[in-house]
Amino acid sequence: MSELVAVPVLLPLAAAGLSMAFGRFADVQRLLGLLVLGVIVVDAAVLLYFADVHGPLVLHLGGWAAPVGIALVADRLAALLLLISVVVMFAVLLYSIGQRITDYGRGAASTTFHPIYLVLCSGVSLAYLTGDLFNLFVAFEIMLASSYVLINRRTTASRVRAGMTYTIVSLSSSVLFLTMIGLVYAATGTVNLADLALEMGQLPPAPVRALALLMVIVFGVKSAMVPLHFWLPDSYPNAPAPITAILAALLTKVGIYAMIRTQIVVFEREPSWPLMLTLAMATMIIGALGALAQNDLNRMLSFLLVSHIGFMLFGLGVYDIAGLTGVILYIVHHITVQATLFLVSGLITRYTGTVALSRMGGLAKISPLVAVLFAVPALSLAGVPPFSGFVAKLALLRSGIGVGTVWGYVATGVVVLTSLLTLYAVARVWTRAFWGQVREPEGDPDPTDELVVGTGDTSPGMVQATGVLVLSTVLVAALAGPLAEISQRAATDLITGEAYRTAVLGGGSGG
Amino acid sequence: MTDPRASDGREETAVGAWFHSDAPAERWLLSGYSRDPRERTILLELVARVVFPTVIVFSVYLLFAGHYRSGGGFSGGLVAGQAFVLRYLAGGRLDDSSTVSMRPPVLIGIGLTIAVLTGLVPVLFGGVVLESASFTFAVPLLGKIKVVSSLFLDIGVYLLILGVVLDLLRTLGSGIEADIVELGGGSR
Amino acid sequence: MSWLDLFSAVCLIAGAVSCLFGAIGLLTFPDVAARLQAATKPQTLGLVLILLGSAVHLEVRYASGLILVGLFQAITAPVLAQLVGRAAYRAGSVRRDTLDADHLARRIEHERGRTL
Amino acid sequence: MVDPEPRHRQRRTRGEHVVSRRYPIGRAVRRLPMLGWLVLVWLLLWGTYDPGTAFFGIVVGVLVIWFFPAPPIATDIRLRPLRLGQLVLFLAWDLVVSTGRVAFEAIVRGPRVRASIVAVTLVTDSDHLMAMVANAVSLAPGNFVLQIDRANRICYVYALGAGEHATERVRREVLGWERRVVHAVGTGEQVRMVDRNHRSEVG
Amino acid sequence: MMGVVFAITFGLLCLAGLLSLVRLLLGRGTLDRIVALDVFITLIVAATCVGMGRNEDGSNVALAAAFALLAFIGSVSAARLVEKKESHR
Amino acid sequence: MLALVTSHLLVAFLLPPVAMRHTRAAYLVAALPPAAALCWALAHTAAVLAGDQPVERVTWSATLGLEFVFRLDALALVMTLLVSGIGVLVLLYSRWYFETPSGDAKRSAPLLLAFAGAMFGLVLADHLLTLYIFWELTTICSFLLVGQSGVSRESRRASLQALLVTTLGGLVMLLGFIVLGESSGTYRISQLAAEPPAGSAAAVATGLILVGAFTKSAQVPFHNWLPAAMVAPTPISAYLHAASMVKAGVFLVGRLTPVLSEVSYLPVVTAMFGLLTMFVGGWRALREYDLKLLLAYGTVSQLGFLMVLAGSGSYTGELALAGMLLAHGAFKATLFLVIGIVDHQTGTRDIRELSGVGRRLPWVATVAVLAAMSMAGVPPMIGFVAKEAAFEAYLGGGSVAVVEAGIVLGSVLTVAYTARLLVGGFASKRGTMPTEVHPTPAGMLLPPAVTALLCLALGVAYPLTDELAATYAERAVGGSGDYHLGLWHGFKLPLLFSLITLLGGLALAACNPELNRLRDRLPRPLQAQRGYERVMGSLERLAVGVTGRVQVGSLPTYLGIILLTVLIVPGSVLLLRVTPIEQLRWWDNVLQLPLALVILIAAAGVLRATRRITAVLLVGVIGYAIGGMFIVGGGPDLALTQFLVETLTLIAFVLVLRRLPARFTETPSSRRVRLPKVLISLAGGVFVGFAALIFSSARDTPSAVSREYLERAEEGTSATNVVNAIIIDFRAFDTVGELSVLAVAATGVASLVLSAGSARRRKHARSDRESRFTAGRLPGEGGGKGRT
Amino acid sequence: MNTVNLTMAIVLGGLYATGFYLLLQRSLMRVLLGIVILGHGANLLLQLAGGSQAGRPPMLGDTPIGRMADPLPQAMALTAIVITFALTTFLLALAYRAWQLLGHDEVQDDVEDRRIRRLEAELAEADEDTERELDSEATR
Ligand code: NA
Ligand code: NA
Repeated sequence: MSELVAVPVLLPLAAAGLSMAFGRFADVQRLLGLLVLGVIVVDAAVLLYFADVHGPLVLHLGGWAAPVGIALVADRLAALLLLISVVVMFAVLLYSIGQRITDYGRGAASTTFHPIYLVLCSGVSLAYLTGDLFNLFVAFEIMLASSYVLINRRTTASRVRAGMTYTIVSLSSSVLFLTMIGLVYAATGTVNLADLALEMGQLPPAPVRALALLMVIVFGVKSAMVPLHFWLPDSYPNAPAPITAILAALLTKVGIYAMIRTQIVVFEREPSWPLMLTLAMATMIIGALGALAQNDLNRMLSFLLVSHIGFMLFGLGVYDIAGLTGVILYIVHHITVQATLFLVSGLITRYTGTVALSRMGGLAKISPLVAVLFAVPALSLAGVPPFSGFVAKLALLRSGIGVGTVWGYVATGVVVLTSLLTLYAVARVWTRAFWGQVREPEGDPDPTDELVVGTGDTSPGMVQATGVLVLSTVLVAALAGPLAEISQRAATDLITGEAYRTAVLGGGSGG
Repeated sequence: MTDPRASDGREETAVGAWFHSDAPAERWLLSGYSRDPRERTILLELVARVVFPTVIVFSVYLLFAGHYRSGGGFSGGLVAGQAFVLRYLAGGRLDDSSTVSMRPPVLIGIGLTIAVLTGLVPVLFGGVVLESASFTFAVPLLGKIKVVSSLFLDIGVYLLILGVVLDLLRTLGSGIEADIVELGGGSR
Repeated sequence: MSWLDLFSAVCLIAGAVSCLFGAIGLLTFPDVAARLQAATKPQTLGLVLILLGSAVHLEVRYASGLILVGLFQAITAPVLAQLVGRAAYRAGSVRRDTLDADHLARRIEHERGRTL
Repeated sequence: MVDPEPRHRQRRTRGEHVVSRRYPIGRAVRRLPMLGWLVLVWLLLWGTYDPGTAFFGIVVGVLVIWFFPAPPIATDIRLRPLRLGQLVLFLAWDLVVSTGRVAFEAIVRGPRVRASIVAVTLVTDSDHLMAMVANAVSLAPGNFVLQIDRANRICYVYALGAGEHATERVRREVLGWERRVVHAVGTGEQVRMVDRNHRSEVG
Repeated sequence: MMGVVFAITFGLLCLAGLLSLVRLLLGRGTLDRIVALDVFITLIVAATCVGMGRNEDGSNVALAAAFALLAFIGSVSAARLVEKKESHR
Repeated sequence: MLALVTSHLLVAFLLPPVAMRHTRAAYLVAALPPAAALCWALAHTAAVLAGDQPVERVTWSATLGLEFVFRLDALALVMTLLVSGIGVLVLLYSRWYFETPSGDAKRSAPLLLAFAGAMFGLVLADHLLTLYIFWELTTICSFLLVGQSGVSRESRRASLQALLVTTLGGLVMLLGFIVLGESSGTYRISQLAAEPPAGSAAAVATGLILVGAFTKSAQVPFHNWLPAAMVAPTPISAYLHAASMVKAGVFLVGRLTPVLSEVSYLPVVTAMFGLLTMFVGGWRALREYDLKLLLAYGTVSQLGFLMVLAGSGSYTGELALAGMLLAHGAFKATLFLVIGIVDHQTGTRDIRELSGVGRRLPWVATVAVLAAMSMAGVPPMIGFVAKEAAFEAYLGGGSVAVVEAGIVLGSVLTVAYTARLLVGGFASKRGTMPTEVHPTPAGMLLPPAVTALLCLALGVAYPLTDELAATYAERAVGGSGDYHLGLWHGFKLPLLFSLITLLGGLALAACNPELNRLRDRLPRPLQAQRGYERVMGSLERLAVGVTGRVQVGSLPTYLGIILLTVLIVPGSVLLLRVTPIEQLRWWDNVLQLPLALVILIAAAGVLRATRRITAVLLVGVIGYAIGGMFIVGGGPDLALTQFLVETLTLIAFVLVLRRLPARFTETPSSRRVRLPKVLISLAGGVFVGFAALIFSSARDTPSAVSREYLERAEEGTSATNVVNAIIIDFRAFDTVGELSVLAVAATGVASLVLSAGSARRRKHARSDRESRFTAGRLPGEGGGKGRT
Repeated sequence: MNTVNLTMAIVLGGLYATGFYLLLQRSLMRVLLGIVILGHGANLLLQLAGGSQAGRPPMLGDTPIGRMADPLPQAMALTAIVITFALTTFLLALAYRAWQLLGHDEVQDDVEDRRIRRLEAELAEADEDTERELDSEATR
């Protein structure tokens, strides 16, 4: 049974190897990708079911009990986020395939895209599942390396800068991560998360606090927490839509996940964490203001992404079961919604040939379908009921008020303000791009540039994939009941930490 | 004794052609194509012809010795890669000189697949993912031979790293070179 | 201190001194070509001596490997010297004023005259 | 392996001797020295000299030669172990002397050191002999081969610490090395050639 | 007694290494630096061997062999490519 | 109830395809669900009046306390009658109002229906979160209805303003709801009413909730979105901005009156803002020339009046509120619809252009007069009945008298603008040509006629109205009073006030032109629209200013800030709480010293290097020296890999450097820039070195895990090289991961380096396809490409 | 059990300071070298984190276990070295690509961000216009 935990990591890797070897057969690559992701979706669902019913599923790799070996742990939190991530990856792959067929024809194979996409999937899965700090580093590197390749693929002169920014900042943060691991090992002599929790208790308070904060920064860079967020709006918007969608939806969330996992499993803290709440407020406000200042649709969405990372940090800052329930729900919601929005943005640029809002107009008339596909996730992002964003936001707000500290109240107020600003930002997109006079599309300025496409060609695959995602955001809202319950159980697991520790350290018998 | 290259029409001046050639009379390293004589060096080609297989043997040693001494798949693969670097430096672009002519991405893919399959195979025998086992055979004359299943992971590593190095030579090496030629960056 | 140790000590110190001389030459010689001399010959000798001096202290199964190290160095040092020297001459890094005779330059002059 | 377009293959540079690949047994025999060398390397690396190691050494050697074959060459090598040993000893001694001289130049003359580039035309016409001579010369006192004109059999030797008679001295040394090398590995024909030349020089 | 010998050997090698580093820093040409780097690596190989002798533990032999090889390949590639770059000018 | 609400939304969701083809039929279809709701409500009237309240409950997420709870009580009934009744009428009216082919027509049917559904859900809600959900739904519907196709700048601006203002309120209100719910443990309104919360939480919550109510009901200072929203087609204004949505705020206060009964400041605040709104609205209405805007300001004024009543907390006040809600809904809807007719048939709504319309459209004028009478509070209209009750409610001394005076004054204004409306819209004026008027279709007049009659009917049949209102008022204040709605209460003060209002109003209307001249000369310090523009302007400036300063776009700055954060956040903790480091020593192995020297010198050299290759070679030296460190530290495997990798890195660098210029091309940075960089990097270095010392001295035992590796390697993995055992066995997964990174990187390098050529190839292929594509087309249709 | 001595702490500090400084430069090649140096520093730190620097190689056989260096950080450093190498080559290729596309390898400022900084000035002007417009509207 526990073998299933390894599937989301190893299967895509094996498939990536094959996809590389079959680099000349486009259909094989497509089929392989979709098949593997489909299998993982099923696998993740099964994992979630088992984790929820029977407790964390732990795979001691190689039969070596942790902390000697690396343990893969599928607890409720990991399984839930894995499931939603893989669903999004599946949909985005579908979109990508559609786009590539539209632009390059059916026979266009790629030695790059398909294998790398699969490796990315493996990295994301590993980041969720691993119970080992160094292995988490490896997971991040797998994920990031894939993202470097994807974001820099077919880059053009005007945008090579963006790729550089992204790559360099990420590499720097990786160096910080590695340094942090060095310091952790120097202080504790172990890198297993559950084991670390035990070792931390025996250290003097100064190193422990410094380590906790160092981890916040390391994962803060990855998750674009203010003031470490600058790179994101300068880089993400400059990749083709599906790539941006997947990076924006997943990578920052994995950063948040890692932050939550490490902070809560390894360290102990009272509810209402002033520093984190402060950072959350800064992230929300700066991000939202940034969004309001943009004219480029993708950049605006990127700033909103930053802003909403603040929501998740807020939940972590509340640091109790309610807060974490809120974060988990929010992550689930935001993964789907953010991916959808970037995909829709891709569709929009196909009709308008530009990413500048000031040069768009009348889209609602040109394509009512695109209007609907935009409106649902946009409203959801703004937290308008009855969409998923509202449910998740409600959970956060309740936790912020419920925690009963001044910091909590202030931050909750900022959440509300940010919601309003988000609504303003998306409403501006609506009024500028979807309303107004219909404009002739600007032609495709550079056919090698996948970002700006004014051809108006959209294959059914692209629209269907976007539709699938829109439906899944609706589904997240509709299933808010069970989702909130499972999130609450996951949050309880996290806070108590007992189930995780015994599952990782107590369960396996050595060798 | 005449200089066959002195009157070669391709060169800008005969002086340049002569000046730049240390080319040996025979093809010491390359079987397939002839390269620009200006880039050949008799000493290097000759030495590479001996050193190349030696280094490959050394890399295989590292691969197998890794379990007991310094070495391992990484070092082995890297050393093998360096052997190809030498070959590339001496002979120019890597040609069809090896029996197995494989595109580097394919080699990488195979390496990755082997490594992952090594992890997955134990599951078929009811083990845990990435579990290892060791088997000992007694062979007459040769003595006891011990095979550890994790060796296959090391072999995957070896192949993948070799593929990576070859790919780097293909891209950063020949790729950039071709680019220089195509864009007219060179003087030839 | 046994004879073996004495042999080892002489080899080691002579080797190290040889290496040091090479390094000094590397620093004091005027141009690449001359420095190459310093870089290749004393280094090779020094390394071989040190290999000898160290091999005495090792088991045979390890010491034999040192032969390979020495061989590698002896085979490869001249190649490097030739490559670097050739490149240096082409790049004009060999200082002509230190040369008493330069047949290569003469030959190049000659070739140029013949083709023009 | 790498280049999809075989445009560089259209013609061979003139002057290359191409050896027929028609005689597999002959080819296999030619490769025996290489195999021997590889097995020796294998044994030296493991440091264990038993049949098992040797067996695997042969396996590995054969595989390496088979997977990465070097192109066949026409040149014949006749090994004369005694002469080879002599050569190695000579080389070692020369190395010591040359080190001393370089050290002397480095410390005493330093930046004021003088040098010459001398052209020496070799007697024999063979790639590997020329290379070996160049190699040997490069290890010898204060010299190294700067440039080889293979077609005209000329070595351009950079010699340190040269004076009035440098040109002649360097020429004699290089030809001396050629003689030793040919005696160690050359064919009978080549040995006769160098000996004839040597006699005419001396005489 | 042997300890002193090893110490002296190490000392001389270190001094030589520092001198080669000085050449690397001073230059003036790229080829000078490449030569200096080659010397530096050769010195590390020598020091590794001395270390093996001192510890009477030969498990690093492969290391020394690899280093010797690498120094060669690295220097050759640098020299080769510098030369090429010059000729492309 | 759930079924009814859902049916609204479901039909609205399915309507667009129908509306595309049969626009007019769509309105009739759309009218069905509200009609059903109306019938359902009427059918339950008796039961509700008898005290029976149907409840339905659906749980969405129990964990989050998210539920749909509906309850039909008296207030809900009143509001349902308004919302559904007027909804049906407006939809019928729209069938004639909208031009068939227009986009507005196609869009509005489903949206209006969705709005009706949301409103219906809102008034039925018995759960704070349910209420909020429908509240926001009405906001979104209103945004889309006001904006329509968003072609004109005004409509975009107005809809955005309405959206932002009301959402702001909504969100603040949500916060209030949550404070209320969290502090009292339930979100059910009926439960809260049963045990009204007290204390600071309730007080805070009330403040927050009032913000929501004020924005939605267009109270000063949030009122201006409402007149701006008049860019919407008239039926929409009639429905949203007169009859239903804007009442939501008042409704909310009324709904929560029993819940917030312990909050003492509620009546004061509502009275204050309500009266202010009443004056401001009335005052502005007297100045407008556009009939619709006049009516809109009138609505603002009336909403202020309603807000005063809603917050009163007294039995009579609540009674008046219920009456007034009905009255206002009826007469304001009528008037909007009538003005729609005038606009539709004459093409203008400007008082200065209209003349003699009353004569041309007598039935329309009659309907208007009926409604206007109700608005002005003329007997026997319901408006009069309700106003009487309101005057009664504030009889008394002290501060209550102030409110009474305020109401009277406000009502004077009401009468005045009512007169202005009637005269301006329908009278024949000297000097103005009679306006050209198209005949009105009967179907269009029918809905306003119905509502106008309702104004009359509700007044005449006051016992019925009273029963309905009393049921609500009793629940609201938790007891009954002895006042009843009625036409005649004898010669008492309220009657006098009514008389004063009427006469005063007429007088004011008569001298309005002079007043207007005076008004034009007065300075206008408080202008809500300007305030809104200023807020938005400064928001934009703030956004651009902050973003421009924070997001400077310079990579070195970003990295510098990241470093600074590292230094400040964990660095300060380390610095502030440092403990002395034990067992400090200079080295563990003497060889570390020369290697350290080499590394540091080489590092300094890299910094100074101007040639790329020099820097690369020096970095190589660092790498090799670190390899040396690894050997010294007992890591031959590590050293081997380090050496190999270093060499390969060097080769890769050299391969690329062939192509790049020999020297760094960077423009040298000024000293001002360089100094902070030096300081930050130095501090960073010190931090890491310091941290390494502190952290490594924090542990006092060798790693237990490592001990296990050393002990178990031989029997567990049959390896003697423990590092190798870890890499390919104990932690083989790291290795697999690392392999994938390598594979990915190599693939990436290939895609980067080889992409130049392939991009060129692709471009050709694409332009080929393109030319084939265009060649296959007819010559005429070359321009626009396949659009949906 | 202080596993890091002063010399090594200084080396670490020096490496990180150098790396950080190079990271803050505009030339992509310098940045890349900075990352390489930082990678060296991090790997060194990992190895140092293990145990006493007088340790012997963790090869089972003659050496007693107690005197061996800690193998786990070595294994981790090994992995880290290879990963850093992979990413370095990628960044190198990126530098090449940038040079190919732009003709230089400097990391320049983001165009869009600069546009927003300019926008601020424009906005201030526009704001004055609106104020004036509103004023004139009010006096109408
Ligand atoms: Na394009
Ligand atoms: Na060497």
